[in-house]
Amino acid sequence: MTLTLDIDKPSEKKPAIVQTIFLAAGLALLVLAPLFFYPVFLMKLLCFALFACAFNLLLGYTGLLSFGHAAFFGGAAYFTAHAVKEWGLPPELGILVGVMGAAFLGAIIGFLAIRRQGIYFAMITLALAQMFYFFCLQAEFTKGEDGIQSVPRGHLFGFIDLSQSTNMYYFVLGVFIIGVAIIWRIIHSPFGMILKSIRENETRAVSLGYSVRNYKLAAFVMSAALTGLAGGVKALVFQFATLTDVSWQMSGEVILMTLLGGIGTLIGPLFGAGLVVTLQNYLATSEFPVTIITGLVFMVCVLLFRRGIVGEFYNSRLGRKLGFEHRH
Amino acid sequence: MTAALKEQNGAPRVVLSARGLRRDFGGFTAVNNVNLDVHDARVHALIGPNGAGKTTVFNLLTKFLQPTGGTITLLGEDITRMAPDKVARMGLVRSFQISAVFPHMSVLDNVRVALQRPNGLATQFWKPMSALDGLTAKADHLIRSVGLDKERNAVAADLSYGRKRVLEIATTLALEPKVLLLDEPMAGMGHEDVGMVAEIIREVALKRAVLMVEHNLSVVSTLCHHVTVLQRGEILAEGDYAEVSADPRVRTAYMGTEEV
Amino acid sequence: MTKKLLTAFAMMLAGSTAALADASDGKVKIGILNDQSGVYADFGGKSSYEAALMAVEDFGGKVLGVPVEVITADHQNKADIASNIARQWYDTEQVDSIMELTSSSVGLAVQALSKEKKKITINTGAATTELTGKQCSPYGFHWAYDTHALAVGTGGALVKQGGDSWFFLTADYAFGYSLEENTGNYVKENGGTVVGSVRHPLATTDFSSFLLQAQSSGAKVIGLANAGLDTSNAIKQAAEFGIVQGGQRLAALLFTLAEVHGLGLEAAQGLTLTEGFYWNRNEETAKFGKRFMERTGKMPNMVHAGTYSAVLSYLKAIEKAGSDDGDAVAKELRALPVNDVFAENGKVAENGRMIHDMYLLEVKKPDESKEPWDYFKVLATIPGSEAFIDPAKSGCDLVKS
Amino acid sequence: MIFGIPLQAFLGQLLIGLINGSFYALLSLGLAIIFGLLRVINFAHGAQYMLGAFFAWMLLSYFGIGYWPALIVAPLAVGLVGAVIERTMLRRLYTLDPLYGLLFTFGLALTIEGTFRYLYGASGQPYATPAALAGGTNLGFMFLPIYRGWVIAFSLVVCIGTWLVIEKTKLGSYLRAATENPILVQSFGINVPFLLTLTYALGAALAALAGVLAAPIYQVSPLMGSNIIIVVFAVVVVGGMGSIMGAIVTGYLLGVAEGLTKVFYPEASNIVIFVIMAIVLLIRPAGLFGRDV
Repeated sequence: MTLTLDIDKPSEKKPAIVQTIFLAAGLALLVLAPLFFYPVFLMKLLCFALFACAFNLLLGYTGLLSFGHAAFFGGAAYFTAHAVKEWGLPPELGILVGVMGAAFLGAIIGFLAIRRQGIYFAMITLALAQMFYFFCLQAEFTKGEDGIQSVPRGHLFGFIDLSQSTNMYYFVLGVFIIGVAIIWRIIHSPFGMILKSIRENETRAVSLGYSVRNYKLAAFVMSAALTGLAGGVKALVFQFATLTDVSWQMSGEVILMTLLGGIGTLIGPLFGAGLVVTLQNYLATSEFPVTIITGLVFMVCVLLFRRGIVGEFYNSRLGRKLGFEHRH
Repeated sequence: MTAALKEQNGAPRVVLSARGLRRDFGGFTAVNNVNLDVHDARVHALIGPNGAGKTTVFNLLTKFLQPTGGTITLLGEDITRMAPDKVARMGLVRSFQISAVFPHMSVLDNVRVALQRPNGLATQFWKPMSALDGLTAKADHLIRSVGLDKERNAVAADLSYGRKRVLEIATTLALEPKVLLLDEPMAGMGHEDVGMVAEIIREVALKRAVLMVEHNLSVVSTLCHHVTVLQRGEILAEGDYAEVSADPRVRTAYMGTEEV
Repeated sequence: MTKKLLTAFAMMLAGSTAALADASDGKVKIGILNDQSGVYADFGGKSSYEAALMAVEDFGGKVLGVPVEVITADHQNKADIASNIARQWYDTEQVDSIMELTSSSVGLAVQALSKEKKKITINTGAATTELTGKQCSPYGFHWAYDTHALAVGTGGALVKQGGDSWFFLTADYAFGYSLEENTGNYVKENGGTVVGSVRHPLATTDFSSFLLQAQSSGAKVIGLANAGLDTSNAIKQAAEFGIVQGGQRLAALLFTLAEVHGLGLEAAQGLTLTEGFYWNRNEETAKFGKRFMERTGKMPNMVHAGTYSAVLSYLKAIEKAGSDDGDAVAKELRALPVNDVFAENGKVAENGRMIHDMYLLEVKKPDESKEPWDYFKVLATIPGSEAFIDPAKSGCDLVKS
Repeated sequence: MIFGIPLQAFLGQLLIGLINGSFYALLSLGLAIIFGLLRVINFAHGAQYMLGAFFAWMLLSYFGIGYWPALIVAPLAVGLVGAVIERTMLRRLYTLDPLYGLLFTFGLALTIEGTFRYLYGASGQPYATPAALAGGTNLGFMFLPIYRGWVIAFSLVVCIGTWLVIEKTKLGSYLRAATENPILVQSFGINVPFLLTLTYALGAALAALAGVLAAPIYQVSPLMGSNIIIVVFAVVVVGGMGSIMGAIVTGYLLGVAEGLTKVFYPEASNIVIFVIMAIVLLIRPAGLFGRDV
């Protein structure tokens, strides 16, 4: 699979200080952001950023293009919303339900989809996710077109009131950081190394005795579970779960975020998500329909800068100087 | 058959065998009725003109392709319907005609990918990369034994073609296979590499079976105990190098292409 | 807070009592939030914003001496976008009330949010009776129509005209079920029967198989318990299969002038439907329709006229209350009668439901239509008290029984 | 009676399934041709189908050009648009992973649909059945609108015609050869880049033809393409990309399967094709007509 553009984590021997500074500055920015920006907007951004990062675990680091990730995102939103609203679970357990549900869904869809490769894989995930969409449309617990509404945010660990938007923001930020840390750990683990080897040369990995299917399925389920984390949190932020989050347009959106930010870069999807979410927010109050812009950005990205924003930066002169140069 | 039985009682036993192997692509039969016995501690060469079906036979034996007919036995077990990765785990490991390395990984990591498989590290997604440190010594040993120590930290894609082939052999050996299938291991190599790789293969074959496709007939003549000649998907001749090269049909098949 | 107090103090000194009453931020801001690019874009769409502007102009552009501002946004028929915009409007744009809110999921989501924020919503675009039922809000109002009114209008009236056996084509989700159930009950109450129903998935393009079942059921009326594109497609294909010529009658349970225009009279003729407004009903409505037409290029349906009425009533309530505070305005909205181009003697019930007359309409044949947009014959007027659920039985806990 | 359904209703539903199958067949045929040669999954196929219908509508309402000329002009116009897109943009992606083609055409589909939605709204435009095909005929078991009968007949002719062109003519043999081995064909002196453009244009034109056929049946709406494309993807997965004939046959078969589901269990009619896809994947991952690669 050559979809990933050989962009990788910044090389390890180059100045780690620069990266530490960047990381610290980024964290500080996120901690202070609610002072300058509208918290709900920031929370939405973080949810989508985590979604895109989880998606990128599959596309960027395993080389699998899933066109059905909305099923996990929206599915988890439904599961969490239902668990919190109908069963009265506290938020942390509600999110856990969402994550487990998404992982389970990922296991089923993944099991079927990994039987084919490349384009077929993409089409099958798309079709299966669409099937899940129709399921959600008709299932009782999703409340059809209305969605599950007025989901209480509840109290985290029983005492932190999440209806306060500041509390909620730092909770979302915490989940985001944990999620990204998990992804980072997976990528930089012995398992991650095998994923990478599958991406680089699947046949060789098979000939070395790796049951490539199982690895792909494992990566698929992990990506689905982390996507579920993002979806579950989103349901609490907006206090509802709707069909929007399981529609195929949502699957397209997360691909766009990842592509725009930089496939196979850890923080690229964060930038991609930021841009897309901002764009949507801005265009919602303008005359121009958002789909045209989305479509055009897609085309331009694919034709002109497949590395994405962060990938292009890593590859630029400044990026190289700072030690972010990609390997080949 | 009797010969094979006798050998099984004596020193070199048959570890990999194919009976009546056949593969069709649409209406075209690429491999037809191939019987093959690969012996332990022997180097077995598979030669033949281009398009004779050598690589197809390799793909069939390693299960990357499903045979249309026939059976394959590995270490006494029928593997005709087995998945390729399972076959590899049983100890049948192959290299590829076009060098198969993980291009954006370092030489060290290429070898470590192979080394982690038998000890279960590969599934540990929660451990840091330093969990692999225990494998480094063994990896370095392998790298040194194939003469890649200078390139240890280089990225595989940066290696010359010949060096990539060497690296591929190193990763293959890292799995300590029982049967080694090498698809043109010497193709595109410089002279000194050819000598070194031949030496590695000779040493490796002391303890395991090697089946190789090779065009370099001088290598075949010095290295291989047994030669099978393939033409248009069928076996043309079999025997040791002297017998085979004396066969007039083989001479005809090779005439104009290579000096026998 | 201190700043607000200081401003209030300064204004008090200036002796401007009106301004004092509306001290919040020096203007009244109304948000028109609806679907301008999704499947309901033609239902209300951008024209609803235009209707709101007309109301503000007719009111004089100012209330309590401060300017009235109208802003609008497209929620693309997605409840999450709608909710996000609404939050942002309240939190950062000092919006005082949000109106239109097409589609039930959007309506419920924004009404729930507004309840939390103590802000007024007046819904003219969504159908669900939940808005003034179990999920009612002291700050939420439902203005133009609802599923019950549609059911009573189309269902009840048709039975009286002899359409006493029904077969339903129902969109397979909550909105469709509630339309089917409401209408079915009403048909039975009036002595009719429901011979069968078939549920079709949302956004079905091909209705032929369902229509075939409806055709062979022999029912006199085929009720279309769906909306938007689904209804248009079903009607179009019914014409193809000769259903109306075969003597069966089509009843679209949620269909408006805008969609009849999209479908064309050829396909839509003979269709029965219910709306809360028809521009060619009397002189006043025709005048309003033509003004609207000049600004938007199309005639208003009940959503547009309803939005006009809602904005007007909202401003009147502010004036009466002397403040734009949510509680005060909600109280006045419930107290004031509604008399304008949309509603005659309309009245807002305790549960937030604006009760007014509805009209049973039939789509004209192409040769009966005398001018562009002359599409309907008014078959009957349904009194508000019949059209809408008795507030005491609505399930809304705001109603003291 | 069959499974508790009167025979007449059963036959009627079978016929209706065949009509839907006609659209699936035409669309998956175009998709298969484009994929065969370009290795691109044309996500914009639904948008091109919609364009066909819209062009027919525009021809009628702006120029007064009716159905019959539109049946030729609209596919030609969409084919031309396709050719331009292939020449200027899609071409740059051939050397890359096929997934980029999918992503590019996905963006293209969004752009085209967004534009038409912006210009014409989402609710759809009416397009009358051509006078010559108006009305219907009573077949005894059902009232068959003549136009629907025409759709079945015409699409069958187009499908078989396309299949014949590809299997039996010289152009078709180049096409098949180029699919197998582009370099070989180039060395024979055939202009492969031109062949690629032609193929994409042909695929797009087939989609547009389906669109024109659909215009009198469904509302001409910017959303009509995105609704059908995912189902067609599933059809293609079920059929496998191996053969042109496979695409056609699977299209009709699944149309009928969907039609029958609408009788027995209408709630599942949206899902049935996906369920069939999942089952086929379990039993025959390469698809019903696909080659085991």
